[in-house]
Amino acid sequence: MKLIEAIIKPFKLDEVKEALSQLEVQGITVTEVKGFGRQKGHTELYRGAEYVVDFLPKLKLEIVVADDMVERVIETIQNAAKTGRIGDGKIFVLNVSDAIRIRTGEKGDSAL
Amino acid sequence: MKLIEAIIKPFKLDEVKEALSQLEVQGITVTEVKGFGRQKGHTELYRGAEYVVDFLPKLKLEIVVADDMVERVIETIQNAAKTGRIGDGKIFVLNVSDAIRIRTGEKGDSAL
Amino acid sequence: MKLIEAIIKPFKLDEVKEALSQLEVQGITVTEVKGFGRQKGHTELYRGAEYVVDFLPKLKLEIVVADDMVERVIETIQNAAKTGRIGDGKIFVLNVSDAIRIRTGEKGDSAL
Amino acid sequence: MNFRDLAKKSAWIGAALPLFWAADALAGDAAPTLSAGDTAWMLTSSALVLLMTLPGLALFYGGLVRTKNILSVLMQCLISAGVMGLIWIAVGYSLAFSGDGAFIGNLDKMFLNGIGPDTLSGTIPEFVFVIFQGMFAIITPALMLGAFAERMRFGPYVAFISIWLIVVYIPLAHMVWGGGFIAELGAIDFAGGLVVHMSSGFSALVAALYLGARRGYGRSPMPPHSLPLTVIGAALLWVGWFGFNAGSALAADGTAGLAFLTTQTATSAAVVMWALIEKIHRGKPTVLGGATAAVAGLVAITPACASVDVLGSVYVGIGAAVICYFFVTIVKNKLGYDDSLDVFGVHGIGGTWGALAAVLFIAEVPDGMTWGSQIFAQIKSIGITAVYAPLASIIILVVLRMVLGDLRVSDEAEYEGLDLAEHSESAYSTESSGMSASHSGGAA
Amino acid sequence: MNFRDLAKKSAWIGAALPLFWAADALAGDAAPTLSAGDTAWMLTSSALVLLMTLPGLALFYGGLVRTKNILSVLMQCLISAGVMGLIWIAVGYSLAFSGDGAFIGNLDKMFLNGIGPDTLSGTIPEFVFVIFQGMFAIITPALMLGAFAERMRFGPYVAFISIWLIVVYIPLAHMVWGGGFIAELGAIDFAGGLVVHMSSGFSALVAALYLGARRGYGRSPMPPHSLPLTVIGAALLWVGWFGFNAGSALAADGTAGLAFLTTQTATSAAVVMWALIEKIHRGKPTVLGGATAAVAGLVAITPACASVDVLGSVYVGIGAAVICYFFVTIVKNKLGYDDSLDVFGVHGIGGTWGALAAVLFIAEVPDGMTWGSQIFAQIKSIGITAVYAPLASIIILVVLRMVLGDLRVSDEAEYEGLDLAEHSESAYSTESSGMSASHSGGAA
Amino acid sequence: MNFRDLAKKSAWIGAALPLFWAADALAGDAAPTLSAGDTAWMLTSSALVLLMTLPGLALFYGGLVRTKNILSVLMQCLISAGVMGLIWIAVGYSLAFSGDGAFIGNLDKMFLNGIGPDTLSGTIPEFVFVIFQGMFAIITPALMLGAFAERMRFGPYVAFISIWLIVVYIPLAHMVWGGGFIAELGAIDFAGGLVVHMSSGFSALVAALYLGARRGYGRSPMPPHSLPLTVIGAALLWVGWFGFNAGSALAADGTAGLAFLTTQTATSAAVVMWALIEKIHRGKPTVLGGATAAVAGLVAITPACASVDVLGSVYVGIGAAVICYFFVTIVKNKLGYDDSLDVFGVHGIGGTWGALAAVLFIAEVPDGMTWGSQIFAQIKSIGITAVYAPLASIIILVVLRMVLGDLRVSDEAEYEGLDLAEHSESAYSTESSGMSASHSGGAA
Ligand SMILES: Nc1ncnc2c1ncn2[C@@H]1O[C@H](COP(=O)(O)OP(=O)(O)O)[C@@H](O)[C@H]1O
Ligand SMILES: Nc1ncnc2c1ncn2[C@@H]1O[C@H](COP(=O)(O)OP(=O)(O)O)[C@@H](O)[C@H]1O
Ligand SMILES: Nc1ncnc2c1ncn2[C@@H]1O[C@H](COP(=O)(O)OP(=O)(O)O)[C@@H](O)[C@H]1O
Repeated sequence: MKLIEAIIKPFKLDEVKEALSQLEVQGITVTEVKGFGRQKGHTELYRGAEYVVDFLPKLKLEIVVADDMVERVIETIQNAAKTGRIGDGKIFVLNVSDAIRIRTGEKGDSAL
Repeated sequence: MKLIEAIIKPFKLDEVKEALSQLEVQGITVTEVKGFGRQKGHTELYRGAEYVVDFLPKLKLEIVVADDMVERVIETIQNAAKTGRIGDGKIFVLNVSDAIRIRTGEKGDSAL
Repeated sequence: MKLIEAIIKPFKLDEVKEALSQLEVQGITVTEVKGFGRQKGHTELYRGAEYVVDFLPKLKLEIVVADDMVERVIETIQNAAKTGRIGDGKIFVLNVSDAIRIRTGEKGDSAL
Repeated sequence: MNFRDLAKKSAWIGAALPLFWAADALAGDAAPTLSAGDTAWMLTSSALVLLMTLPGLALFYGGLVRTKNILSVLMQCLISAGVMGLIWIAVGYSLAFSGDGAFIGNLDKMFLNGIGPDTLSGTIPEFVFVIFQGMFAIITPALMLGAFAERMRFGPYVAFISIWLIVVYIPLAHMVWGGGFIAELGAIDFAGGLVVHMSSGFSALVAALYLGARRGYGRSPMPPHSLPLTVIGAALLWVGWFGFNAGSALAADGTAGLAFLTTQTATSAAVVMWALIEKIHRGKPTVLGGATAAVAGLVAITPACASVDVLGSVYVGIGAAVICYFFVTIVKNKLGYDDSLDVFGVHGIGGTWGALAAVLFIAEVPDGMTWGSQIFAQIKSIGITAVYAPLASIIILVVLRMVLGDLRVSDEAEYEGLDLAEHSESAYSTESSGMSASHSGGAA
Repeated sequence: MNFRDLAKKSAWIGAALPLFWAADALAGDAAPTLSAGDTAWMLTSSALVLLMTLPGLALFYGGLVRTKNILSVLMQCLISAGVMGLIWIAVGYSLAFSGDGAFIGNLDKMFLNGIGPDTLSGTIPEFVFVIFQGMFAIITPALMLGAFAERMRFGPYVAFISIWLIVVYIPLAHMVWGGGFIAELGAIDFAGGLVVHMSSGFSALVAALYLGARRGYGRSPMPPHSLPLTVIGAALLWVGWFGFNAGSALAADGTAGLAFLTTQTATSAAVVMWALIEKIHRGKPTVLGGATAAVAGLVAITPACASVDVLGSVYVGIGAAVICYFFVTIVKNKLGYDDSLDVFGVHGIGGTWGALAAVLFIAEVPDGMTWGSQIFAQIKSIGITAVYAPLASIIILVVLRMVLGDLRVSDEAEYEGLDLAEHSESAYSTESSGMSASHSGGAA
Repeated sequence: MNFRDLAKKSAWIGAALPLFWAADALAGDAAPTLSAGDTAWMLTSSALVLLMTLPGLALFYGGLVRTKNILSVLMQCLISAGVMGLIWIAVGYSLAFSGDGAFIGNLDKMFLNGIGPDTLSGTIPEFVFVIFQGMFAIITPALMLGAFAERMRFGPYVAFISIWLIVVYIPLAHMVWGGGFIAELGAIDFAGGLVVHMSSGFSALVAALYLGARRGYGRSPMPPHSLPLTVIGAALLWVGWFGFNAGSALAADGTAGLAFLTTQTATSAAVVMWALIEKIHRGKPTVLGGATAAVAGLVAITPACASVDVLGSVYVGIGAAVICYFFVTIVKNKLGYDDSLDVFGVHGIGGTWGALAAVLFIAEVPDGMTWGSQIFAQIKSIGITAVYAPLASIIILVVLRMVLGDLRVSDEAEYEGLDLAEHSESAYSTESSGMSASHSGGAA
């Protein structure tokens, strides 16, 4: 099992979710985050004081899938989230040693 | 050391925290997230337009514990967070290769 | 590649970001979280009812770096985020098996 | 209309200025003519009293509930302005202010029959009097919603306040202000301690008890989701209340000036006193305390604002802070009932205190009364209100329960929140709300 | 000024009270003197009409847009109060209310030339009349911004509303209220169904069409980011509208009382009716529906508030709910245009309905008119407005497009949000905003 | 009371309309009688001035601070309405408006001794004059809190504004409006450029300096946590200010009309000018700029609103934008002091400019004065205020420091936020707040 953590541009959420649904991904957990990266931020003005804002709003998607799904999920996210412009985000893959469904106590792949 | 990531229904936070305290878990980090899964969403209305909301508010708990605690923590969360209805959430277990306490620089299990 | 997850006091964000920039860390993802730990909470009053608030506002930083950077990044965060008072936070290190840059499809260290 | 006794009793000095035209008119003297000045003030006052409900009360209550229930509170206020507004012109005004019955008026002025732009009520157009009183009929039932907030179904709520207006509010308004039975007793209730605050406060209590506590009440905290909204609401209630109290003089004169001034000073005193109590009792004064104190002070001075002098008004405010603080922090917790937003503790208790204080600190006892007889009149009218309003309310609720089924939302709906369950809306939405345009609904 | 015909037509009863001084004055009788009562009400009304724009309309619209665009809405309202305020005193008032032209006035009163503190307009200082009308000139152009919200550049917006004020609003105000051509037709438009709501609603529609839909419209949901703000806005619009409508009597008299009352009852009726429709059509009444209904009811009663009686006003409100609901939920979705916040559906359509209803339910046909001829006058004036306003607007927009370039923000700016792109600000900021003080800007 | 000189000097035309009764009264002619129209306007104005503080100023300032401090700002406004309200009726009114002293009045009217509902002050009940002036006494000290926001302890704040009211505000009010020394100089200060804005602005500056800058000031950004709240606040200030300025005519007449009109036009001009400056200087007009400009324009026109004509008011507004922009963006950053919300830059500087501009652009020099002598009177009175207010303030602060200890919260409290540290409350709470009901507090 892997945890796929994808950081994407917020307005891409719908498309990514749509694409993943077709893969029969059963669950996604989404967090509002702020991202700092190569994409340059902007300047804000408050009564003549100028602030540089380096952190931009992003969404972080966490998806735990069985190992055999990993490649397809990554590819799908990449296609759906891509605009080709800087700041499109990253996908990180982490190993998950166990998963449990709280409702039933099921473990492993069947908990997803 | 393991990172236990639990996605639960928001109103269960208090109970879970209570139960974990009795296990002498020393720390919890909580994030407000939106979850998409088997639990079906609802419909919202805005001036006659109907939207389907698939993402439901959930809380994500992150708890890093020594290996020997893992089983007990999982069990405790599962018991406390369970309502038996769909959408109760998941628990994922990830491996943590190191932990550092910022204040003291302690490392490993003693940093928790 | 490692995922460094640092939980810090919110007002330290600027300093940590500054310090990491000098290390040429290319990206950071920040989440507003609530933390429960040794640092004691406070009491709130609402029309004479007293509530104990155990969860305190923290920021969670996620930084994925190549293995050779890990030590320096940890050290830098620790120095910048440290106040010496309880509640300064933790740093957890997790293994990342892969990274992909959505915009280009680059993989591995070059995706960071 | 029989304002005569009211006029004699409510004014600070023997020769009641504000309503003396009424006496004149009854005595067959020169008919009063339109006063543009009085009309200007009464138009303004009417707008101010609506401001109290929308957005004043809506925000005051809306900030205090949890995020998932704020819209239900706003909607309950909005619909009160809708439904009560219609009932008032259909039958309400007539039943309250037309006819000489001891308990209720008649239907001669249904749909404002016989009233035109040039019909006067005293020195103002009767239309203006109708709408000023109509704004009272809008806010009073809405005051109650705080007691059963976060759990009552919308439909039954609408039914409840509609029937309550007719069965509880209108008779009381007639008895006190329309020349009925309580007016005959000689009780002083200048702007509505009995009619507005006691009636709604005591009724709200029985409704809260009948509906039962919110799930988790007493175990899980239910802190206000937005104190800034609550403070905006309290501030707009404060501003609007000048229309409520000083507007009740029905003229722009010295009585209005007195009522305006005492309203301000009582509220100031309540805010200061509450902060002091909190400082002593809890170590720190709170903002929610300040906002609550302001409302408690305003409630308490309502019946008393034209019968006490400025020093008296300060005592009224101090008393309101002490008594209401004691109720909402000690008594409620002791008794354990779930009056969600303290409607009983603030309006019921504060209104009772105000009705008493109107005479306790009276500046000048009206002709034909002694201080003792006046106090006695107050106690009698307080007793009548404190019995009649809750009794009638519980009967309405029981009947509604039989006709409409559960008055309360299901447990799931309560957990999910009334905004979604009853109105299919969320108060706040962000880009991660994860909505998608549905097929049936189309674009928007 | 030629208020005579207006007066005759707008009052509920034959002998028009509110403006009879105008007739007197023209007839050469005793000059009217200052009425402090009328002046008090008109000062208050002027403040209330500003309250409608700031913060009323700003919040009503601001809550409905997405988080990233709320400041752009607030700024567009603020700047209207700035620029329109200046144009009004420079030339606007004079062009609208000085001179006898059929279509437009003259420049005799540029910069209020010749008016001093003791110049009267009827029974009030002319300064007060100037500012009361000026507040109308501030809100009317701002009403339009809802139609093209979330996509228009700030500079072109300012240019558009400035020219629109002079080319569309002022001629219409002159024609209807300044004694011009539509007044001669005998059309009834007491507080501005034609001049304010139809003119802005129809113009807004063409602007929305000309600018095109928001990116993603119809595919991605664009739910309101804060319904509580929208409800506060609607509530303050409601309260302020009493100044708008009852203030249009220009006196504190029976006509003002009538206008105040009908404004309230029509709005109550619209709120109740809309909730019923939603209940039947969708299963649940919504808060956004309630707020929209309130505005629709207020719009519809605006032209009619002094010509119908209280029962008539209820019909006006019910009709507004039915017709506007149908437009904003069915027709708009069918046709697929992106009138972001339903300016056309509420103001354009609601204003048209109101202008018709002002005579459909008229209490008393003015002297010299029959019901039929009066209806015919309404239809003609509706037709003129419905053609003139959008036609002039599209010409202005096309010319501006040629002179100023794209009226719309870039796609990137639209995605990023107008707050950042056009104003370099974010509405809400938290500790994780990750700002750093820049070198150039220094501290703050 | 000696309004005579004031009247002569503040009115636009020689024969001062608004207060001519005062002259009459002094001349021994027929005693003035109650004017319901004037009273109606003054009651309304009093409510409007409270609206400026609650919720106007509270929100304007509250939106500008960081999330963790908003409640402390709201509470500081609430408590001002409480404590100042009480001090005003106890001794304030009497010291300001009773007696002929050059610097301060007497205590004859302590607790409004001797005033009843039928006591008149000119054409309005004296009670109404008392409360109208009382609302000024509530807002003026609260204006200062913006300068030391986010760091002052609550207790010392209350002590400071209480003493400040008596030592600074009341003497100035007496000197300028109560017939004292500055009135004798002949200075024009119609609605309070000296008494209200300079006094608070200059005092606020020394308080900010004495307390020191916020931790991290100049290094960490401290952006407004909610600009929408700030805009609501600015909008309500704007609306309420009509009561402040036009209400200062103490009548519903031509002077009130003039003051209302110039208030609007100066503010419009300031908003437009500020946006232009920002566009040129920074490339984009901001919403915070718009809101700040509105307040700056309102401040500047306050002393001048009845002495300039409409064109003059436009210059006043333009000047306010230019000068205040320069102060809050350039001078403050250069000098590096931490006047958190720019009380000095807006009220201190804007008030000074307004007091000068009242004569620079004067429409008609009062009898017995030349333009030069009038300018000289202004400069003298500006100088007196600019020296007296800050001097007295610093003495009060030093003494308080000795008596009460640190006036500032601890570093930990400043970091944690004043809401928690001083009031044990959080402004906003969500389900992940992680509260639990404590044993001691019980349910709620
Ligand atoms: N090394 C990293 N660790 C964690 N998050 C990162 C890292 N690099 C980038 N991110 C996240 O990805 C987002 C996009 O990265 P950025 O460098 O701006 O553009 P791109 O993905 O096109 O290279 C950032 O805003 C940040 O949230
Ligand atoms: N594969 C997954 N990866 C990440 N998060 C998941 C996954 N499956 C479920 N979740 C999270 O768990 C929540 C509950 O899952 P759901 O399928 O609705 O019910 P249940 O847990 O009862 O099976 C979801 O809302 C989502 O946040
Ligand atoms: N075992 C843990 N797992 C996850 N998060 C933790 C853990 N322990 C602490 N934290 C996080 O770190 C924060 C600081 O921890 P705390 O115990 O208060 O102080 P310190 O870091 O000084 O020991 C907590 O608020 C919590 O967010």
